[in-house]
Amino acid sequence: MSTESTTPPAGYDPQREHMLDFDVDQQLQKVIDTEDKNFILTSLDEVFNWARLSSLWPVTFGLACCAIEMMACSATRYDIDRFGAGAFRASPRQADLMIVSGTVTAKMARRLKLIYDQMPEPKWVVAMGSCAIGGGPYFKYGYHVVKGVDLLVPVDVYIPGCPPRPEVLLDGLMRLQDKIRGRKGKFRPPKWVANYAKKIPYRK
Amino acid sequence: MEFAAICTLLSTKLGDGVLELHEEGVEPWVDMKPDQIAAAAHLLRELPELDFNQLMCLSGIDWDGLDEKGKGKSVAILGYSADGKPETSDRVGEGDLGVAYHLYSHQHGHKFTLRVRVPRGAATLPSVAEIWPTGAWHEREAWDLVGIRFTGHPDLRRILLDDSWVGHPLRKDYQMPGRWDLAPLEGKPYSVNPHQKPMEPPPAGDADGSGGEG
Amino acid sequence: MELFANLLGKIEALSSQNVLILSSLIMALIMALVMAACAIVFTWMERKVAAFLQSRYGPMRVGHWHGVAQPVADMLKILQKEDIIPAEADRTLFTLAPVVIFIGSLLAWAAIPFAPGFIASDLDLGLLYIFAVSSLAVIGILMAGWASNNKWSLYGAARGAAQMVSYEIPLALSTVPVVLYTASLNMNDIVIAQQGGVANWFLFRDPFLFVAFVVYFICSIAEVNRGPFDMPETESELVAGYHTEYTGMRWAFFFLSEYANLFLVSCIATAVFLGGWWAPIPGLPLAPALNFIVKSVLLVFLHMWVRWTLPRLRVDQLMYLCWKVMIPIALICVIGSGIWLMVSGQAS
Amino acid sequence: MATDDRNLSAATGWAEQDDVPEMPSELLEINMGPQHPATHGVLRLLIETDGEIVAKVTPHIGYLHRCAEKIAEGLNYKQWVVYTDRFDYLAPMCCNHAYVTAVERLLGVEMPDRVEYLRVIAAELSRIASHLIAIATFGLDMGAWTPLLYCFREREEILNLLERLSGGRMLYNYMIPGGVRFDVPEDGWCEDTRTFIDMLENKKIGDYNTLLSYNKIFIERTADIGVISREDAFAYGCTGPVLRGSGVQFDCRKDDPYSVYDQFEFEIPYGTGEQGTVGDCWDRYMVRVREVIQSCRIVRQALEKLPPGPIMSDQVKKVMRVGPGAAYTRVESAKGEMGHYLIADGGQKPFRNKVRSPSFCNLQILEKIGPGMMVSDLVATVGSLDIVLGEIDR
Repeated sequence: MSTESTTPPAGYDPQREHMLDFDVDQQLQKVIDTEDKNFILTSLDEVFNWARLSSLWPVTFGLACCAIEMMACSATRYDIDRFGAGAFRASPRQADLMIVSGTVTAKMARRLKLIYDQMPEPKWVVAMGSCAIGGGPYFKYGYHVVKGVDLLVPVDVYIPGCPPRPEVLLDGLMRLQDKIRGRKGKFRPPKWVANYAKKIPYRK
Repeated sequence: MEFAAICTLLSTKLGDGVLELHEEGVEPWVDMKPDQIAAAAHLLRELPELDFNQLMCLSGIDWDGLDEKGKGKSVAILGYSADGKPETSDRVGEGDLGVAYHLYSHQHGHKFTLRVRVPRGAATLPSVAEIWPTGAWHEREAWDLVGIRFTGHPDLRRILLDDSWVGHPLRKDYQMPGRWDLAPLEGKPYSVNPHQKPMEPPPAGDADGSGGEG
Repeated sequence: MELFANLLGKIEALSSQNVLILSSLIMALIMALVMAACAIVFTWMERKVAAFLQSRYGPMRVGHWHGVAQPVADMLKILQKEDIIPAEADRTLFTLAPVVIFIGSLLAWAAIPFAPGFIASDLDLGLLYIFAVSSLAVIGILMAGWASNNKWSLYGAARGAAQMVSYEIPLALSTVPVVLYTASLNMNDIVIAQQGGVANWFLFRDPFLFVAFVVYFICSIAEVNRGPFDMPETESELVAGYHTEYTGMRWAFFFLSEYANLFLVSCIATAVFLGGWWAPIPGLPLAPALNFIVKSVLLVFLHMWVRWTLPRLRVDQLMYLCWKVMIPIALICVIGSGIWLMVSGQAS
Repeated sequence: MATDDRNLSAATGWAEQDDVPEMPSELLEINMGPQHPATHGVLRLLIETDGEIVAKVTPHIGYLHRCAEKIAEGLNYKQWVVYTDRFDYLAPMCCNHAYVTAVERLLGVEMPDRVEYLRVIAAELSRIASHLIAIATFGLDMGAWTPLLYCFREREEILNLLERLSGGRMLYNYMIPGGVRFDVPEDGWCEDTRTFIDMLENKKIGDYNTLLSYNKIFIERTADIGVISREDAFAYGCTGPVLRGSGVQFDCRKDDPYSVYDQFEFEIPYGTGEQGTVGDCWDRYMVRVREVIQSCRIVRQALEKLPPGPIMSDQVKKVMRVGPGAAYTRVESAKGEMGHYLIADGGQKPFRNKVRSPSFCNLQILEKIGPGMMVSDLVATVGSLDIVLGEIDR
């Protein structure tokens, strides 16, 4: 029985569990318990999780001001490549991570969802900056601004700031790595993600 | 050339097209009759002593709520209060719409400002995109955000907002979409706004379709 | 292969046919491993070289020391990514294309002499065979671009096909002067003819051969589609070119064969111009295979240096360079080398 | 059937021969963007191509329309400074400068000298940062990766300096109507700035020129490409480096002086067709490189002359009521002429604030010069226009 995989991911707060709709139902718990007993599969999971978190390739997807900070983060001083996340892929088909860097507008929303859909599983989304989190400074009177990218795609990590400093983006990347490290089993999205995804209107 | 001299030249050529000179304030300007704007633009561009070869800016304006002396109350933007009720305002949506043209001549180094007012119900103006090509996008923006039509425009479509957007946001009586219940994906409306008034019918002067929405 | 055949031949229980089959299998396995190793070593090297040219560090965390485990993580991750075939794609061609490209570059390895006797198939037409087989990649790229049903992919494929077909010509022509010297297309013979130190390498035999090497190097960059000639991919124009729609393992095949091809052209250059497995100074106690690989890796480094330094050419300038500059120069080298050979009396 | 004059078969004369059957061909429509590496943000170009030749290009904008002009009507004059930063997020100080100049002109107040000097220093540093990004991304469009990283390295130094000055790393809202928020920090900021300026002017610019500007391939890719004639530049309202690249020596800092720019000595670089035709991509690129040097000169002079005094004007009240009145005020931002048409109604909020952004007008010319060039050249031309979608869509 691995101790590593049962520890909750960093930033997990049991007080807030009911808010996050994080509770795992009985059946899922049973599956996870049996998987925990299987030493080989668990080790394999850990190896794959290690591979996933060590090579998070972001899609080149700059929206606004934050995109410049994202570029700065991949440039000389901050160098996101040190953590294996420096291979920016222009094609979403070859990327694992979408950094939503900037304001999502109503006109862009459909395209953003399309790019997310084009990415292969497993995939992650980072909402970078206050605009992507919830409209930011354009919340009030911003008739054309989508109030948070989580209305469109499930978000894994929120990075506040307007725009966030590259250090904070690196920190967000590491939080995402923690999250991946804590994941168990085959790729099965957590229940709240599945429920969430159902609520999102899907393109025909 | 000085502002006054340009005005004199214009009024001699155009007769009663020039309505009013405003020389007070920071920046003097001239009010023009809407139907004379095309002729005035041609003159300003082509007269060698004027030679305004650059249209610096073209702004669509909603004058709703501003009185004769240029004073007005601060604008209440029509959004939604916390309990979901639409905000009320003293604006009734009756003021004129207008366009301001800012010109500059690289040859002579002088500037000029023209303003036009058109009634809200029939906001149609001749386009200056033929004379200054840069006007094309500015006019599209004025149509998009303020809802002024330009006849003779080569391609009058919405520019910033999507073609299926309802309403012209920079009008003072525009009601904001309050909150995003649904993300604007395919098949879903762009702005969810239960209090949106139906769009005004196209004005009668636009029957030839040359200034359509595209 | 001879090496293994000799070793296995000492086992008396095996018939000669079994020896042949077994040694071929062993060799094929080694070559496949070499290809995988290429991709793993060179992706890490590419990222590190790029990083140091750009005054940053590159991968540092994964695998503790300078990110040595980075390519392993990349490969493991790509292995279990979702496999997507676009709905409108031509499924057969789409699945076949990466395999064709991969096989094309795998086959060419058969005739590379790494060390005396260490050659999978000692073909008499070795050089010709390598050039013939490695052009399979063009078909793969065309298939990938067409099958993806993506306009950018189609652009990449059309550009790539035009580029690779054209650059085959100066590439092959630039090795002809060497063939004049050796009077053989056998790769082993070519290497053996360069025995005895730097001065005997074909690179320094005569000035035309030196020019031919430069032509070969430039054309080989174009042949493996790397900057400044990366027309099929051109990230800032065609998103990702012919492999825009590929995901997971299928894309990894492209990736794998790109780096395998990169090493392949460097190996050919080493064997043909840089003295193959011979040490720079005769009598230096270095393993022949080590000599060969060090020289090839240095050439790979040169490729990377060029890629991360120069801007990219436009597609018509690229074709101009090929047809109006590279081919005439290569032809002059052939004639010049021939004359030099006659005048200096080295003709056999 | 040859659909276009630029059809290649027509150009080579094949179509005129009788024995060649007419090949049916049609133009290929491609969407470039909104997510594409070469569009510098969320610009969408709808291009129709005939092989590699572009037959028609239509820019579609609005993917980053953030409703700034409507928001302006709901905020007071000081609050709205925050949003001006986010127009041209590569040179936020220049945008701040444009806005505060417009408001102060309507208020009719003169700023203390120290304020104006600080503003000039901040705006010029910001302009250098913006031009560095322009050089970097233009190189990236050409396929040269390494200059990008080098330019970002130098930009980080500027961001450090501006962070010490204003507290923000990238978006500052440093200037407000009535002054600037902070004085120069007393930890040797001026000396550090001078050191950096010297290093940039004497060494780094030379590095960029060696690595990129005078690289043979780079010149091949950019010279004679995307030529904008003088007349077109005027007609389409091009300003800034795009206009100057076409050989027009026009700069608002000299020809329509604002702030204290008339007290500095500097030149206006303009395109001379050094490597090809006047107004090609290389000229526009080189104007930016040379403007960096001129900005360095201005900063150096301003640091020398920096007068003592207050950093806020006492004529501007805390609760600001502007107008009534209306004025169009323009300044030279990094991308060109940034104008604010500000209509004030005597209240605390602007009645209408139309922002004339330089990229909006500069991008428009793409429709005119686009047809006839190759797809790769289109990428080069978009790169050389140096657009920022934040100020195009506002």
